[in-house]
Amino acid sequence: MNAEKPSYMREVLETREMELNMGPQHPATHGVYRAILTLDGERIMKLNSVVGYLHRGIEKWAEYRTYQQGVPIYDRLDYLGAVLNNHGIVGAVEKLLQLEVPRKAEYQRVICDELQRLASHLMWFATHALDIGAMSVLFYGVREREPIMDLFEAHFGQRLLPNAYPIGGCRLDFPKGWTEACRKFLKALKPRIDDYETLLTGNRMWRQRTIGVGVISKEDAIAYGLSGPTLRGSGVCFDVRRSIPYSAYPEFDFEIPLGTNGDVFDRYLCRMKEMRQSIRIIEQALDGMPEGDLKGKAPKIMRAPMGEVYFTVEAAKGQLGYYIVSDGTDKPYRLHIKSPSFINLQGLNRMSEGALIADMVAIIGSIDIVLGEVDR
Amino acid sequence: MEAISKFIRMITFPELFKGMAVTAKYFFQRKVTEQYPDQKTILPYRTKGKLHVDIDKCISLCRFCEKVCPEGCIKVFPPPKELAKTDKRPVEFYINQEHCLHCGMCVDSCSTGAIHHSDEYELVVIDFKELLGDKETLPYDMIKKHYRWNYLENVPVKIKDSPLKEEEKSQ
Amino acid sequence: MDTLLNLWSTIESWMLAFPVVIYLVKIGILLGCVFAVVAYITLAERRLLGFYQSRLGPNRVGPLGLIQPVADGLKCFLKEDIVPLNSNPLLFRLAPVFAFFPPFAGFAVFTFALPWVMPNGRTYHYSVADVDLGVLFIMAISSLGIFGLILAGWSSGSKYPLFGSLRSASQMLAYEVPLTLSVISVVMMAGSFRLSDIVAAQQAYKFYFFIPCIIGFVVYFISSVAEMNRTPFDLPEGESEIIGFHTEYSGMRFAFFFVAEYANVVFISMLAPALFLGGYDIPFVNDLALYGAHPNIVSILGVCSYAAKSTIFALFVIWVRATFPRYRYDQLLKIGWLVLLPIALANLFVVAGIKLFLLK
Amino acid sequence: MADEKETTAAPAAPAPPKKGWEPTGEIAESDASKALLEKFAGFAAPVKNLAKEPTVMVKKEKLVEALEYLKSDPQHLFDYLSDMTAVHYPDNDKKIMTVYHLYSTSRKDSIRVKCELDEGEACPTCVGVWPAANWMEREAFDLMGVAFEGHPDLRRILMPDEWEGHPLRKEYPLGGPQEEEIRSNKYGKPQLLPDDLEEARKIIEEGRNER
Repeated sequence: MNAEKPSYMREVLETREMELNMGPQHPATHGVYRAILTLDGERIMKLNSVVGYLHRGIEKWAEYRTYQQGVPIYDRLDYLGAVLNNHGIVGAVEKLLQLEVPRKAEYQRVICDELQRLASHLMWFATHALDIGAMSVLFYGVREREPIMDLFEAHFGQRLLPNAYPIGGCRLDFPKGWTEACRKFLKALKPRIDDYETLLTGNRMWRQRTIGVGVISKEDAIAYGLSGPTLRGSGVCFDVRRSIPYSAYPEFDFEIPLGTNGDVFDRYLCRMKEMRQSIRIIEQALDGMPEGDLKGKAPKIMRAPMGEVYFTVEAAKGQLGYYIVSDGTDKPYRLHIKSPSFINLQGLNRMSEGALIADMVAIIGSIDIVLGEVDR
Repeated sequence: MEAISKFIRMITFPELFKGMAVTAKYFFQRKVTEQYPDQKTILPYRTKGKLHVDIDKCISLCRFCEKVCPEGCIKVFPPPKELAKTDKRPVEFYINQEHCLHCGMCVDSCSTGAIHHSDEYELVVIDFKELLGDKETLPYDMIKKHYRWNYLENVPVKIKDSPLKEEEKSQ
Repeated sequence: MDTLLNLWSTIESWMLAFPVVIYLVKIGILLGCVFAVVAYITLAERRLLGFYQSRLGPNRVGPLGLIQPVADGLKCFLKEDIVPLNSNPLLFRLAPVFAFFPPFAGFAVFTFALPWVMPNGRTYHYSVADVDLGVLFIMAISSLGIFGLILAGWSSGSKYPLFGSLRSASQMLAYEVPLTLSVISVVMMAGSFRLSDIVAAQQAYKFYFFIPCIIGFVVYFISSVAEMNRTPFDLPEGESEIIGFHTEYSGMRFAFFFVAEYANVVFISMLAPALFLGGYDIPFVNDLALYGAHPNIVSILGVCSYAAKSTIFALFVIWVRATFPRYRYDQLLKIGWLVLLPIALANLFVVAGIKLFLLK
Repeated sequence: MADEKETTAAPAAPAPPKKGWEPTGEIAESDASKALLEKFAGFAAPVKNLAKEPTVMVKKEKLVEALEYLKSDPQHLFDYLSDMTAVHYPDNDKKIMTVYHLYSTSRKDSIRVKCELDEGEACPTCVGVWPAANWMEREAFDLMGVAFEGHPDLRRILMPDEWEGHPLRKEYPLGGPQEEEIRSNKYGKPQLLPDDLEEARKIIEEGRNER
């Protein structure tokens, strides 16, 4: 019929690379992230990331709000680790204004930070397992996160985005009975984590899906600027809580779990161990809670002298940094947020070279991105 | 010997059955689902719900809440100066709950405790008007009890009976 | 009572005059039951999964959520039916039917119990067509389902379904072989392809075939889970990976695939008891001796025992789904070809040896 | 777009200081900054800092060389690029400043390197030194309009490809180029009402009737 010959007669049989869009609306990308994959069969030859679908212009926005007004907004960056974002900005402003935070407030911050880290890791654990197909784990993770949200609601009044700390200290003491509830929760969580390890760590399917997948070497991980458990899974000991100590962290005894191979399984193990360490830190902080004042001496109108500071905290996803340039007014002249997810996502390129499509899902899950933070 | 035990482990799937035992364990435990409209959530005292204003307490001239609000959803109209000497109550007070972040900074900054969060959390409305509070609608219905978390230091914690607690009891 | 019997004998004489009526009635009853079971296994799975995941599952529509399948079906039928521009419209519309039909056709050769005896001595079999080559028929018909998947993937005119259907096709091919081989071991034990003969052989031997064919049973279980496209082999519909052959389908046509999948689950979990667990044989009872005394009671109990066995099998499949993560595509094929196939072959020799030397 | 809606509510942008931006505080020094100043004398200058963070201003010509030196010199080993960004100072002589925050994972030390640029001048890229800089430089280009010489893939990253303007520059209005239009749009009603009571009442009533 057709004047042209069919393709198989025209030329020798050949294979072509295929381009495939993954996202922006895709359950495994954890938000609106688009990956343009160049495929050879099922194997990924090249990955091209497209981000920015959730860009809200928070950095521009910050230049029009005072230091205090900004605090609740940075909750929305990494909405699964809101308290940690709060700690970052509050710490940066305190460093800029050279405010001293009472020791009790620091302890309280450590407790809430670690609870938030637990919540974030539990959510990561839930979604990561779901990506690899373990469906029940999603519900277990969310179920365990729920008491943490309840604790936050009882203390801060909000569950997800609590606007946790004011600049200079903390708002209120823990309500009565909170500490006991917290201890009870931690005690109940420990056997639960053991249960999940039985479900996944030893499981041959889980191991086959994760071991040797998405490998990134120690040198590459540093060069790509990865941070958090994604970096530590490759065996680099860089934890802001230890390396650039802030708040009351130097006073606590905890370990930094490290991986060896830098694959998905190592990152998974790192986070699981980190959860146990978080529990340890919270227990120490609850035991050693000092007496004293909570609210620091923060001025009502905060005018910083001209200058710049860079303050980083260890957020659940990695090193979260706030770079503030002040021009002498009560508003930041420029505020830059080093968001760990953004940089970690960059490493995806390196990790997914030669991986299969199904591995890609596992790798995205293992670097634990939150698109709100990637796009800011 | 080790090779044999490894082989046996390989063909008998012990770790898979352990995993199945875990799911089976949770099969028989208490379920965590809250059937929301039938079963109302128990809220802690500090819950930051809808904003309400005790108009009689407001001194209106400071306008701290208006200045501190990051979303700019509060607007206070103080009375003219001659009047303010005797009656400091605001002429008009607008809160646009549609934009409220529930961050609680206005409550922090209020020196008389006029503005406060209530325990009203069901904010889904069909008509946006219902979220625009003015002087008539902002005062809270005093018959219902409400909690002002800015002045309540150390009230006992109210956490809902989560399944974790249940397990504690049984152990 | 007498009038009833008289009425029945008139109906019976009519039916004997037109034997096709008997078949139509049987088919009607069978399809009705199968549809009901398929509808409720969707609900059962969702609720049970909920329980495994320490939540309640759907319980809003009707008491205990019992009307949920009706609501789901209604929703699917009322939804917009989209045919993508790029697709081949005819094949796109035809593919769900291809996928839908085979599992239902397979039920025709099952025998659900020993025959029912009427007071006038006439017997009625609990099967539509107990053909000689029942097992072969089942294998043939269940391989047909793959056409639906390939057509669906190809005719959608999109990359994702194409990927999905290719994966499904190779997966089904890979697992069809060990499945058949493990079934062959049972056929070897029984010496017949007829399903009722296989059950009868188990009754005669006084042990179920999963004892000599234990390896075959495990292989059968694993590869049937893969055939059903369920966890841990649920790649074709692994929703977090990109792909499924029904990506472009919506509304009613999607419901067809959905129903076909669950019909497959019911089908496989009804085949397993017949082959390995003694079918309608009542455990710990000498059925045949009892059948002479109370034939109707035994046949009713036989249906119950069959239902119970297949329910247990289906529950186990759901339990597996609640627990395990998913295999990757290449690993899945590797297991099919490199692990299960040799084991199934070895099993064949083992069973042949048992049959030759242990059972004279 | 929630952002655009918010714009109308925002108070006016802070008036930029007339003299230009000049950091206060005292000069903080570390071994690394001293060595850097010595090695690149004439091209590097110390910068004051509030929080005693060692900061060095490096001229554009020697920037990549200096970063390479900091990274690979066995005494410093700043192998980790913690952050890289750019700041716009419309009132300074040199209007763009790129900022690099380096960290050494082995020595647990950090340093900040800055580089001043003229308007429209391209900054040398440091992707060759750290692959991590790839996206950071793309972001700086996207939001601040700094071109990077030798960058392998200099495209917009956060904004759409066809976007005009660079949002983080000081002359760019918060609501974007269509800010005025949004302000006049009846659905973009200002959240922050005017100070006049009657006007505010009018707006509120209007809003109520429209919805």
